[in-house]
Amino acid sequence: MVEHIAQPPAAPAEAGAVLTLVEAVRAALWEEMARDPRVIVLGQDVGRKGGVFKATQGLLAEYGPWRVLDTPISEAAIAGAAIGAAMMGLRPVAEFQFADYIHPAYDQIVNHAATIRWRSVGGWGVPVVFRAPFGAGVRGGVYHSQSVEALYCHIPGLKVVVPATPRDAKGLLKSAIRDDDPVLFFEHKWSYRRYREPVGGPDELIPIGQARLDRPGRDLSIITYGVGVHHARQAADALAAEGLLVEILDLRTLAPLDHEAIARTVRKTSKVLILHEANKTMGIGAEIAAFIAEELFLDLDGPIVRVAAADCHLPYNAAEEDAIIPNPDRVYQAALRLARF
Amino acid sequence: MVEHIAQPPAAPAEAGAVLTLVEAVRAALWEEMARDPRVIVLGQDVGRKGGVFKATQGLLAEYGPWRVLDTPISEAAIAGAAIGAAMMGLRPVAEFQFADYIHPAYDQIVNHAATIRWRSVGGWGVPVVFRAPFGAGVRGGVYHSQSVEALYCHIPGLKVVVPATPRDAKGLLKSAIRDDDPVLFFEHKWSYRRYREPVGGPDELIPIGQARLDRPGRDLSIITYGVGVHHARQAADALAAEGLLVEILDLRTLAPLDHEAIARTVRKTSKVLILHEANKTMGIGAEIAAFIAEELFLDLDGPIVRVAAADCHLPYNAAEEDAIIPNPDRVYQAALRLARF
Amino acid sequence: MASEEQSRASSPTTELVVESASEATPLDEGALLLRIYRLAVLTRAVDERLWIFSRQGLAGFVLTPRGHEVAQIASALTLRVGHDSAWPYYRDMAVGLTLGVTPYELFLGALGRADDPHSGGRQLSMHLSSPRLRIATVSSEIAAHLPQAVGAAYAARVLGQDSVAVCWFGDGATSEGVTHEAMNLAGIHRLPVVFICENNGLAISVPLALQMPIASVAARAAAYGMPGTSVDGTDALAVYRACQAAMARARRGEGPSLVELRVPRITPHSSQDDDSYRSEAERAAAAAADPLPRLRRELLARGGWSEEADERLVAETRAAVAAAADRALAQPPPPPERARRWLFAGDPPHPYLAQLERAGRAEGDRHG
Amino acid sequence: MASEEQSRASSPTTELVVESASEATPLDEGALLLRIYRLAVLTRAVDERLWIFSRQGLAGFVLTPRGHEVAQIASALTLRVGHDSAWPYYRDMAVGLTLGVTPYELFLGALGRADDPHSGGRQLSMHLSSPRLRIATVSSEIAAHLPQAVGAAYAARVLGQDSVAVCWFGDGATSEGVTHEAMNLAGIHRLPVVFICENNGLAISVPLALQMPIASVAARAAAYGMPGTSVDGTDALAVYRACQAAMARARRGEGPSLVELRVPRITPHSSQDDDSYRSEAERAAAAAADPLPRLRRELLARGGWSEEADERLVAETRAAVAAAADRALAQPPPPPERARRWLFAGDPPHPYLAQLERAGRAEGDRHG
Ligand SMILES: Cc1ncc(C[n+]2csc(CCOP(=O)(O)OP(=O)(O)O)c2C)c(N)n1
Ligand SMILES: Cc1ncc(C[n+]2csc(CCOP(=O)(O)OP(=O)(O)O)c2C)c(N)n1
Ligand SMILES: [Mg+2]
Ligand SMILES: [Mg+2]
Repeated sequence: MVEHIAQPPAAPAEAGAVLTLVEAVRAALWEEMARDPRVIVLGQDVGRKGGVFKATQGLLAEYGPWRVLDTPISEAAIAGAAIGAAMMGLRPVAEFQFADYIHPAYDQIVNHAATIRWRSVGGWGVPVVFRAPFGAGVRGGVYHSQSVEALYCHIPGLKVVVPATPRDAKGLLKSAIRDDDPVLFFEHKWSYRRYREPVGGPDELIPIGQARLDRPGRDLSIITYGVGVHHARQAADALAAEGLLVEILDLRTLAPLDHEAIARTVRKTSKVLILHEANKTMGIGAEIAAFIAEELFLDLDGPIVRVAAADCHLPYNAAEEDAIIPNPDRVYQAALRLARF
Repeated sequence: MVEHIAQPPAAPAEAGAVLTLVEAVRAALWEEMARDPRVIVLGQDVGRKGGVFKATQGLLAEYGPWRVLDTPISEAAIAGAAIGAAMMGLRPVAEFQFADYIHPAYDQIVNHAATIRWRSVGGWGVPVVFRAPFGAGVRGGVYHSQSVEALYCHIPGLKVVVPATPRDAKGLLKSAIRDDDPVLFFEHKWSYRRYREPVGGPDELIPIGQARLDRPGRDLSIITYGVGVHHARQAADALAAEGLLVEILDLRTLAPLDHEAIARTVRKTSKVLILHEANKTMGIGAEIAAFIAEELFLDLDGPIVRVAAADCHLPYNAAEEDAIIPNPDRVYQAALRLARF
Repeated sequence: MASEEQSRASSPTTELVVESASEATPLDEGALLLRIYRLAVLTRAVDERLWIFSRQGLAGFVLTPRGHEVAQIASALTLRVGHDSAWPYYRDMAVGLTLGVTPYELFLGALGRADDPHSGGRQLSMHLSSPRLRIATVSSEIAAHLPQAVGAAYAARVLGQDSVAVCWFGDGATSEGVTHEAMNLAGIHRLPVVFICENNGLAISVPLALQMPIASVAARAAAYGMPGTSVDGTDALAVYRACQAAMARARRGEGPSLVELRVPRITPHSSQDDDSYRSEAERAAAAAADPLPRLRRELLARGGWSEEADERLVAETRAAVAAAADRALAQPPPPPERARRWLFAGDPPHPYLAQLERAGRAEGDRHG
Repeated sequence: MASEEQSRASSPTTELVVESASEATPLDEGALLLRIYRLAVLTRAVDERLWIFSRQGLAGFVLTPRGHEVAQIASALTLRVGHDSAWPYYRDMAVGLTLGVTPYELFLGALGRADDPHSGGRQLSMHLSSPRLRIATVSSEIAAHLPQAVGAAYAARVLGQDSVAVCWFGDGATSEGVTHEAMNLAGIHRLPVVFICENNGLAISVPLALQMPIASVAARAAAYGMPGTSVDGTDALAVYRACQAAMARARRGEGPSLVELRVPRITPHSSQDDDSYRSEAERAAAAAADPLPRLRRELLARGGWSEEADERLVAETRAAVAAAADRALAQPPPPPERARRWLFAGDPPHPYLAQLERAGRAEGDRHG
């Protein structure tokens, strides 16, 4: 069996290496597994195949089949076994092949990972990372396109992280693995190989719960995360040509939200556009807008605008998909209207 | 076996009968099963026991074991079988014994019931009602207290209904059963036997998607649903003593939201308090506030206040539970502050 | 239990009566094999064309039945089309073709065209759906359709319809919790379900030994009080007989069955997969187990089929498939403003689907 | 596979060596039976008190082990406390008492008191949890702990610990999808898990015939490549032997087992249930199968136990339990401002739990 494993690529590079997002994920896994023998990886096709997006490539050859486990198609057991193993001292990283297939494990995550520490008054902890590629734009149809992050933000006891850039992906995943509590870690698959940047070294941890000021501005704030950051950058470039200075806040963590960073940018620009690829209704944009409307009402100079998917499932055909999901132009148009409010 | 079935109670009463919420649910089931042989009921203990809250009492004796099915503890199969049966022409009403145990069926509901019509361009439909008792205040602990309604409002293709009163429960459940699409129907268990009122007759349908003006007012709107309506009434009575006229809007349906009714009350009072027993973060209050902050910004005269659970799991002990969930006094205090803003 | 009243004996069936796919007359084995072979040749031709579309960037994601064809066709031939309900999975192109889906319709789907009657171009290729043929809408999700098929069988019992629910799935699906729940529920109520596992020994890269601790899927049937059979899925008659027996049992009201069809997976998992996790020898063994050459040899050996007839069949099939592909290519994608249509009941019907349904009903009227 | 390196032969065990619950010396059958009996009497006394609390409105929801006691105790005695991990369900009061949970601690939980070391009064009665005793936190949810127990066994393998995960559940749990997934995963990797099904023939009101199409839970073990045994759960020695054999197998690295213990459910499902769905005869048959009188008769017949000793034991136990109940009653409920504590790591420890853990560790130091 071992001979058929895809050639193990070289171990991940040092600080400053220029990586894509998926390479950054792999580097984080590799380094954390090297650093801590309690870290294991489990999921469908994570071993012999190295993951359908190659995020776990080479790990099986390096760390062996007990630490890199090719599981059956049993999402609930993947999550459940990760929880039990974490209670007994491991630090499992469970991969769901697509976020669209995390739903069979919903019960294990929301009824157990989320509750175990609280219901045992701190007696037991669940240091698990639940990873999944998510997001649209790859013409994957209903079951390879979903944005599910909002479905976990209503549940106390869970952290939800969505990196937008390779550097953040690496540093945040390392923090997630070292976190003593369950973290859902969603990686936008359309962004997996589209952008490269220098990443941090083995010791760079990016803290969970802190937003990142992606671009300072003056006239209007775009609050976003994941692929939205890239759309926002493009829109902001175009708006700059209109003389508008757009501030971009990359949330990075959706639960817990960085309320202070949100408040800072709202107070600064007084105009807020929230952008996400998830469906508009009950996306995390709803919570952000509600927070602002409750706590920062007097700081607002205009309506809180949300640009998001049009409350629809996502199709395989490009025509309909493009009609549903946000793109830089839609962000540009909405921002322009808001700036002129 | 038949001899041990609990005595079948008399068939439900006519229009004007004074019923509790759980009796109204049972009456709706009874009538719809009598009216339409395609209606079946399935779930754990719905037959011989008549449901742990007696919502299905007497149905087995009346309609027989093929139409009233005691299932194994297999939530995913309960939902999945209901979906498949609905595709083939039945109108199943699937009961989850507690909303806390609906999570194992999350995949069937969000990935299938919600998508089947859309993904088959209308070829197949899923007329299923997923019923579950939900809500806190009964000292039921982590697994008999949850409010899960918000977890379905992000998903296109689903309707989410939460009746507050017996009359609405009856009329809305009948509409849900006759609806051609999947409806999640959540019944607040603390309210099951606390209030009685005259209910409508066999032909009174209360339309899904329409809020109900529970009490007209002037100074401030409380937008709420479920047990929140009863808390709001108490708070409003107390506020009347302060000279404040509070308007209460009972949403009744959370998906789709009745945006027009929300807009009407906001335009009328300009001050909004949203109340729900579900956790504050990412409860449906977030979406309502975001909608108002986006579409009715200029109509607002104060921050949008949310009174909701304190983002926590719910304990068995009363001291901690009461600290977490809203009550009439907390609504009163928050409303008073808002009115004076 | 009142259930007893509702159970009815089904019409008697003899083993090689094909009560399906538009004919209900007895067939001899030779005719059956030829029928299976024609459909297999058709399937292969469509499949070849799909891979070309994939390489051309015209079809985004191709899931191929190669190696499974005979298993799919011979099992699907045991259904009464439009009467029994069919619950295939994403690899079941040949189930579709056998039940009456046309290559043109498949191409419309793979190319994401507006007229695709399965999903209007919303789902990946081979995600069948046809109310008229009683083919349930396929999802990409493993095993999720099993409890739904059981629900369909339950509905048939409640409605007093003599309809069987037939459900196809891969070995990978046996690890899902819903599979257990579905088989259990079917067993408890002796529902008319036939569970057909196309066991190719792989769930993408995960070999059977990492999927289950026992060697045979069929052995699990015992846990659900139903018979399980494991047959060589490249042996057309064996497949047909096993499925026919399971169908007959279901129609007699005796309950569900599990039929395991052992098949090779000749290609990578999909057009996105590189198969790098299999050795050269493993891939060669799969290719060597191709059911098509075997069936062809068998037909030639039996007589009544010739090299010339075979060449003609292949050529004619290829030409017909190419024409269907060209027709589909000429069709437009969906209009973007249609994206949210059919989220709920009440929208106007999908035009091409409605046309097919009307035609199907008319045909049904004629036959009925 | 590298896994082979990590598998190790476990220490040899003979059938009636109790390597558990604080002793590791050979016991004769009589001593073992007496030990089980003492724990059963204790369990019954605690249970009786809980029903009183329930009737007084002091305990909201009582889940009772009545009928299951001997099955729970004899199985729990085969664990090495604090070493093997225990994954009980809500009915397993006697598992807790056997492993070292005290009546006082149970009452703290049932009464929702701040000091409850299991959950600080956050969960219903009998929802055990003890890191020190390696008892996982019980949830009210059926079957959800099975994959978690399998994960614990997996962790033991990865960490090179000779620890078995023992998992208790009812017949109702066998219908859940996760049960299938968990047993399958345990079977594939031959993990050290013992699955113990306390089969009382009812999931609340739903009888076994509506839960599964076969008569025996143990028969399902074959689907997962593991041995399955079904034993009379009121026969203390039979239970002990079956579980001991399963533990020994797990420790030898040979993989999981499924042990079915057939028990009566003597009471309604819970204090909220009226049992109206059972006939008088069914309830009487359950009561007649009470394991306590049987065990008592057995002890008296063997000699070495007398009516007087028995009366003394019952009286002393009741007095001790009453004292524990009174102590627990005197404790305060949790301070409301504590409600959100322990949602995440980093909060100060629960005071009484921390105290127990410290004492447990100190004791461990002495013994180790
Ligand atoms: C619930 C779920 N989890 C994961 C996947 C991703 N996935 C797609 S195909 C596949 C393997 C399926 O194997 P099998 O059932 O044997 O069918 P085969 O492709 O071999 O015919 C997986 C894991 C999925 N589609 N659904
Ligand atoms: C997932 C889930 N569904 C439903 C319930 C409600 N419920 C509580 S106990 C019970 C019956 C359990 O029966 P069994 O497993 O046989 O255990 P027993 O109570 O008979 O010991 C049910 C259905 C639950 N707790 N969890
Ligand atoms: Mg396969
Ligand atoms: Mg039971």
